[in-house]
Amino acid sequence: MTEALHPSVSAKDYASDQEVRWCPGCGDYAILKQVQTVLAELGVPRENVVFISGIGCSSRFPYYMGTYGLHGIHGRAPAIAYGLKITRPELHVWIVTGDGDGLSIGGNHLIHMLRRNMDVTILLFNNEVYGLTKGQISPTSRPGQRTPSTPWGSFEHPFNPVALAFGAGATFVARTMDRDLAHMRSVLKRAAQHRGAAFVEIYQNCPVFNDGAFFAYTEKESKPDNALFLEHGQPLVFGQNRDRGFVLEGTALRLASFSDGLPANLWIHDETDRTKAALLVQLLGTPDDGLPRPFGVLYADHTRPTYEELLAERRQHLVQHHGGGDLSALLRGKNWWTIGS
Amino acid sequence: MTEALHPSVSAKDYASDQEVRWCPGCGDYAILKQVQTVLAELGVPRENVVFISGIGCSSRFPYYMGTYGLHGIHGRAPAIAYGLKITRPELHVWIVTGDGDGLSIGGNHLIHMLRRNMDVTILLFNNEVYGLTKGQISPTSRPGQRTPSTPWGSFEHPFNPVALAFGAGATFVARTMDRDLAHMRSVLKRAAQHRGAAFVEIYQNCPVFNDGAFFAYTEKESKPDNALFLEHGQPLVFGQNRDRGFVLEGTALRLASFSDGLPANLWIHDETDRTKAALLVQLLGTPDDGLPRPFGVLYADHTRPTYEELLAERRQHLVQHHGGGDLSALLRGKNWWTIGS
Amino acid sequence: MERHRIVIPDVVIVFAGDSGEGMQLAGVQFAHTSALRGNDIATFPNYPAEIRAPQGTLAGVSSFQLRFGSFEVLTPGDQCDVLVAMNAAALKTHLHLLKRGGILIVNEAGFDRRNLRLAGYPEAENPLTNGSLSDYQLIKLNISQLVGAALADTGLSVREKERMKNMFVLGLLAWLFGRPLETLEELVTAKFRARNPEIAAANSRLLHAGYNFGETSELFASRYEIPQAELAPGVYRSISGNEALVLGFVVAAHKAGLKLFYAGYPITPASEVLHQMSNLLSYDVYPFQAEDEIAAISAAIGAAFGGHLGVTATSGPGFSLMSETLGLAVMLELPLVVCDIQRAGPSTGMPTKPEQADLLQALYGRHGEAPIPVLAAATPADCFQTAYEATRLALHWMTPVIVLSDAFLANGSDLWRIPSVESLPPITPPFATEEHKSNGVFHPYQRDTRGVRPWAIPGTPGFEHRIGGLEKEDITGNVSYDPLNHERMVQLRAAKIEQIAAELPPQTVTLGEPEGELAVVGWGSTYGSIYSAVQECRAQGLPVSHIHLRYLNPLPRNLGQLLRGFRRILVPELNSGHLTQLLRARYLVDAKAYEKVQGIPLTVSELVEVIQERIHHD
Amino acid sequence: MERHRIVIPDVVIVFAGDSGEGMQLAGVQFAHTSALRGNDIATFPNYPAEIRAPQGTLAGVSSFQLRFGSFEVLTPGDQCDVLVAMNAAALKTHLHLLKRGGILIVNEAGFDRRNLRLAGYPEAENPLTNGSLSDYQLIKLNISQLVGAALADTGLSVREKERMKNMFVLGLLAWLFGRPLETLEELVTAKFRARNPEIAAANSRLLHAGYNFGETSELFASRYEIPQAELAPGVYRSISGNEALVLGFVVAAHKAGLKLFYAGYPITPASEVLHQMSNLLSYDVYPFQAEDEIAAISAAIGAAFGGHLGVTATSGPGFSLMSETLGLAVMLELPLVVCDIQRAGPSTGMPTKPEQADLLQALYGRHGEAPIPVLAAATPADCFQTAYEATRLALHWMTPVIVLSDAFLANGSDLWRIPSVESLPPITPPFATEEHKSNGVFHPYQRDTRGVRPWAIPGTPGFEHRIGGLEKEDITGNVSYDPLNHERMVQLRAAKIEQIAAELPPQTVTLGEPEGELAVVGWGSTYGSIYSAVQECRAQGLPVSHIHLRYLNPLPRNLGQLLRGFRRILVPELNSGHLTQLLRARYLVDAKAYEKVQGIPLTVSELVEVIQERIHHD
Repeated sequence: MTEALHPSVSAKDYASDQEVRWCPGCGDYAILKQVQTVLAELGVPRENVVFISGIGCSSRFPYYMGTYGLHGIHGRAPAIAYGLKITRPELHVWIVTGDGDGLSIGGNHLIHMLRRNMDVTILLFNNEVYGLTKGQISPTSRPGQRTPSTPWGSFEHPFNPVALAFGAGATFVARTMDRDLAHMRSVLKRAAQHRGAAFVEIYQNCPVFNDGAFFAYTEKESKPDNALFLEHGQPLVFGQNRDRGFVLEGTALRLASFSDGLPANLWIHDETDRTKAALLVQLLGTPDDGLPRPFGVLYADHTRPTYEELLAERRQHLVQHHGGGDLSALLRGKNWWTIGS
Repeated sequence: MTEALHPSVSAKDYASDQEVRWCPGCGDYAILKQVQTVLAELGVPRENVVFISGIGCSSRFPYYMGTYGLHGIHGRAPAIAYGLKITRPELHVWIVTGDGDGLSIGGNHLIHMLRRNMDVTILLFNNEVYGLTKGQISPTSRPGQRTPSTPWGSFEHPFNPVALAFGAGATFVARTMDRDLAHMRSVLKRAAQHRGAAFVEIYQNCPVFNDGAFFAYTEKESKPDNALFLEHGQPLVFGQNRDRGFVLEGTALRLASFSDGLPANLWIHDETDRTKAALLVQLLGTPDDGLPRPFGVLYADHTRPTYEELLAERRQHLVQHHGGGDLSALLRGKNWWTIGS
Repeated sequence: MERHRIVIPDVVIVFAGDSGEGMQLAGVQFAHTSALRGNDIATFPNYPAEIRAPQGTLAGVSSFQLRFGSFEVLTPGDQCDVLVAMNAAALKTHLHLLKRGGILIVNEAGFDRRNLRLAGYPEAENPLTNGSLSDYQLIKLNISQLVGAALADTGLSVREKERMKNMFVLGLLAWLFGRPLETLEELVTAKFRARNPEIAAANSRLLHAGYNFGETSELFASRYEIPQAELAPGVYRSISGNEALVLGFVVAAHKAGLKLFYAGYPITPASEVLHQMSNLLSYDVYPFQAEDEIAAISAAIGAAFGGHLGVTATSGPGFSLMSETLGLAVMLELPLVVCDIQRAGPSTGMPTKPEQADLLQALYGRHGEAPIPVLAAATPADCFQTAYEATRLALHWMTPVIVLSDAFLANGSDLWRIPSVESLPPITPPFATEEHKSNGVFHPYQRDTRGVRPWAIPGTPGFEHRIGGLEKEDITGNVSYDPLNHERMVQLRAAKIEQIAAELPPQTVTLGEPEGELAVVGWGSTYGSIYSAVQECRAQGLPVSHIHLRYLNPLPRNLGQLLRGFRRILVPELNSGHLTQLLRARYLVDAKAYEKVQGIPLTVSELVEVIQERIHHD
Repeated sequence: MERHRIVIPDVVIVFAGDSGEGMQLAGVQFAHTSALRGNDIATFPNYPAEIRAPQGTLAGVSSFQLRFGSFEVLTPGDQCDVLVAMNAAALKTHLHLLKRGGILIVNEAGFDRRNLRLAGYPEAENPLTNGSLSDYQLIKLNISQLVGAALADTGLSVREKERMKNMFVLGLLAWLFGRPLETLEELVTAKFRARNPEIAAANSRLLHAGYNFGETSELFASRYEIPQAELAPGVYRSISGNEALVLGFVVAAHKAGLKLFYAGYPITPASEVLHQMSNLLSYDVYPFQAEDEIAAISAAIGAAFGGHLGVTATSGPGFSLMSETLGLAVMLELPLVVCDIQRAGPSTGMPTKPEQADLLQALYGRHGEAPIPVLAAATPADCFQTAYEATRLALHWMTPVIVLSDAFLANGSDLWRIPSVESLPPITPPFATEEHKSNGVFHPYQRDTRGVRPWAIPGTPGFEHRIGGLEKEDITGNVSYDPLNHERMVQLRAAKIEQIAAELPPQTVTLGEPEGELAVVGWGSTYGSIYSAVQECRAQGLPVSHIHLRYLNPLPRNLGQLLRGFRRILVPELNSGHLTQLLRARYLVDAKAYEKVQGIPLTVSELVEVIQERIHHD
């Protein structure tokens, strides 16, 4: 996903002429802006970009992009992307989905897309609630959440989207948030550049039905103690004074505080380390348990080829060894004969 | 899932009168026998047992059980189980599925069932191929596998079913094989006794379309070097001479050989340890890479309540605080009035 | 000042404003008050698909249409007598509904330059001042200002006050139409009293302010009175279609002695059914929010296999997803009810708008021969009866049943005379007993004389059996590929559904003579419009009758005969002629459709015109 | 010994044996040989749903029916002249197919006590010895023994030899019907030569052994000769319906200059289409095995959005799953083709058996008004033409198209005169050009005079646009909830599909006069049976014509007029009267169905009887 830079393009060049119709204060606005910015930074010609979505608030995204776009049906965005990406591997395909669209009705296509590793960028706007249908629980809603479908407080165990993606065999797993524009931009850019299916969970505030769900991680006061920002090659340190981090004792992942200098066995983030990633995706700290929640690129496998590459390889091999398609021979098959004149 | 023992029952009491119609040599026969044996050992009255399946060779399973059974449609067995289990929590519900039924078309219901943790036992017969439709690849087929739908050799990256289940938030994750009857029996029994959704991947040989797919793990000569049998509280040791095992160095999982005695930092299996499980489910050794593949109970969370328990709790709480349902009051609602006589 | 009081039989009011301005709340409370006052009512809410469309835009307008009267009110009305327009966009989108000479109450504050621009009025053009509204009784109020003044001494923020404008309007209308302010006050404050007494008090104060404003200002020359309707004695409430569906299922399950398992997936306009069900845990309701509609109907089948009542409700897209699983239910012959709250399609279409274009899908939208009974509700309150009857058929005949409703019924409401639970017909599922065994063996497909198979429930010793989607041998239920057995099973399944008609009452004429010149045949939510139009035409002396169908499959056994008694048959439908096609195919009668596919209901006046035309232009 | 040679016009042979005994292979090779010999052919394979049903059981029998003749062979035959029964179960399940006086070749080794018990014959009862087969020319051979003897000096195992019994039978039949042994030998050995020369040699030896056995034994009094059929000059092959579908799509994509994207999910009897497509990587085919049918059709839409041809094929259950996504395709107005290879339903039904009970679903199985063209193939070879025409319509009209085939066409095969690619009609998709812009702006729903919208492809600068499942504004394609716009769009979509009929040739009478006493109207795979039956009845002097429909939607523009020219209309269908209902509703003609829902094809003789009855019993 690299392309010659168009020096003159700006974020605005990626906007459509349609009025944006999310609720005032919706986190989606910030994401829209950062996606447009990233595209401009990468300089991808807008005619080569396609946004595909399902149904839900986030899935209105394509209408606001001045690129090609397909607002599909509920849960099927990755499935639509299959056919587009296989026949048009040169296009930049983005899939925009939410926790309902992508993890409830569309969970299966999502995990299969990740397994197959087509070269697409998947943005999962997670607001832990159904917005468009007015506030029911989603597969990421928290126990106790009161909604019209759970007036007594939900008791369903939620998915951890990054753990699910990793378990499905994703080659790129990241988490970011609507309220940290710089972080979001950098993660989105990494995702767009990843060769393969890049999965990005974006914490997105729904001011109408689930306001403040992520404030522990996004607001100035609480963010430093609850959000652990990962950087490749850097130690896993967080806290107001950056004085807490993780050390490993055997497989026991232990939280350590330190006042003078970093301990030697401190965990250094290596986004390509599958074993570390297996633990990181499971780390889902909350203000209650005193553990932080990781943000950034949790895992990136730069080695696995994409579906399209492998298909092209097979095709090339076959053409080389058996020749291109002779249509007449194909129609005749193995046993044919001629009658008359 | 415990029940008074019926001293007189035997495996045969759980068989139906229908002729079993799998191919000669199919691994399904062994699984059928062990399931019947486990039910007899547990002494569950057969009228309280329900087998639900989807479509595929394995999904014929219910017909051969003398219990209640529902042979559903493709991929939907867990979804059918939802309604049965919620309204009849006292029943013993088993879901029988395959790698096509359970991971391809039915992947979404499977992960949601695991997330919700209803008290069901899920048997996923994995033969890494579609049987009933004559041999196409499945989501667990290996790269290079030649089938009618991949005559040039598959290039799809397969799911690792236990990793997917763990990533989805399963409370019980296990793997066993059709050719080790004692192991299979013990794992099935543990699964049946688990309070919550128990996921068991069973390696099952398809003699017609994928013969020998698992022989490295199941046959006498190769099994000791390739299969790592897990036992709670026991070290992770394998090999013909039981002289290989895993040690941990930081997060680096290192394979170690040892001639005299077990090293101190040897990994001791603790099926309740989430961190260890996160690594174990990812361990998918092959004869090629020299790493073993784990069998047995990889993970068991005995603490998370089931969906049914939590629902019952909510219901009880509501009835206690607001009284049982007064139908007339419900019909009248908040604003009603009387006209006339 | 005592104003002149004019007695009128009914009135139609439309509240229109921005999504955040409480138009739905105002409408609902005014409707309630009117019903409690003894009028019959009908309502029609209309809101955007977006949760919060941008303020002031055409897309952001939310409206509520209310009609109340001193006779049986069957529709919310074609046009309105009073239009409340809180901003320019509301005026622009709803002015066409206001009758010539009708009362137009506008909030001047909603017509500033920004609002006018967002509503798409030309620059420097203000409808309030350019004379374009001279056909109406224009009442211009700066409601924002009036509200601000009334609440000047409270600590409420401007934003909070802005959101209460609706209360001032309600008070004003209560004065205008002689509604008891106490009732309104009680209803409104009950909503807020516990949570926020300050807001409750402010609301109350604004109601009075509005009322007093009507009393003291000289904006209106007269007040109006709508006498009480003559209603049969009984206990009444107002109810929406979705609420009525839920109650129908709850009562039916209770009468059958079963748990009610409800599985749903959020979809407009069916979500409310899930919400209502979720509130009824203590009524032996087992609600379940599934991961998709396929899981929802599958779960309902699972509950049915377990011996309980399985119900699901959805709308078009979800109904399409259920196609395969409905076929399984046909094969299993298990009881369940699937509600399709139709909306405008195809595909995602217009999610909040009503349409009747799923009928042929309900009848034929499955592979193979898979007949399923189909019932349609006629009014919001009738959804209760339809749900109850659908459940009764499902349990009595061991079959899935489809209930068709639509967005108009689902969100609209009317008056409901609450039946006593005892008066409803009994429901007795055909549970398997020892008598169903032959030589000690239970056969799940051993049918009774009606063709119904017994329901054997897991947990019952001696009745263990397996069923599935493969064709099954007659009687034993074992898998069978025998050609003649297959044909026999296809026929048995079809005959069972056809047989239902034999036990149902014959079709009657809803209004008018049982034979003659023109029959107007309808189904579903068009009931009120068609009935009213036929009534009007008959009053004009036109030879026309109304036949309304509840049962779309099987069709009533005497329907063909009945239709052949009319020279012409007109079938108004909110689709491209689904029922028309069915009647033509079945009875070879030259039924002609009147098709309207606009995502809005039929109006009485357009129907009257069509009827006149069909009768006169022969 | 030179035997008497009898010349006959055609012969029907059924090979029946256990699933593992190579009956399909034997049948296919014999059919090939006969076709190469200059006969017309038709075949009908019939096998169990289980992969390897238990040996010797009734459920495990696999059979292959082959007919070849010196005239145009339209069906595989109602009954057979020769039945080869390799074991007792094969005899029991297929004896009803054998004509009285027909040749019955049995393998005595397959009638031992175990085989008889498994086939369900009463204890100590052997049909070969109890005289029950006296109506037939019974040829008892211990084929196992004969094969063992012929291969005595090879190193092959008993099991290997057992699996080659079919070759001995083939050799024997080659002698009996004068088939060239060399051709057969060439075909058979080509299959094994490379992989296993030893097996190839043994096969070859058994062919000769069987042939010589016929020559030297005195089992048969005569040999038979079936003269060559008079076939139009051209290049021929035999082809199955699924193979022909694949070739049709490949050629159509080639003619349109597009990649062919094929997405499929394994399902009987459509899987073969996925297999065939997967073999064509080097023909610009992009095969994709999706995780389910919803993903398959969605992926096809994705490919269509990308500017290529999207195709998927499935059967009933998968087709039901596609309902919602088909509606999206209607809304998007993108070209794709969906094939439903119908099988016996409902639900899982009988997966390997043919039926025509998905027609109404194809027409109406979507929520909302979502019209889609529907075409049906008449014969295996005709699947090529149907696939090509469906693709042409999809690309020409920017619409999804449904192709109906069934298990009978999919697995059966007949002779195909291979068309030259050049002779096929051109396919020119309406790609967007600068001319489609208004004032420099591209509008995706700006239709041409036919009502077709332009196809703008990602990657094209200046044509960026967004489309989706919400109702869209006419011309711009922007989201719109406007009532009249919605109605207009519903009408535009419907009119476009109806318009197709105007460009298609009018419906002709397939056989017989264009008006008269009785029209037999059919569609799909019943073509051969109906044609043959009408032919036979006409030979008897009965006033009957045959009308066969390829286009089910839109119906041919002159069809109503054509049908009204007949006094009676008979519609034989493998369902409960789908087309019948359609014709009645559309044209108000009293079409009567002949329904057969047994999972097996229509026979010519039953149709002849029905036609006679309809004409005589008035």
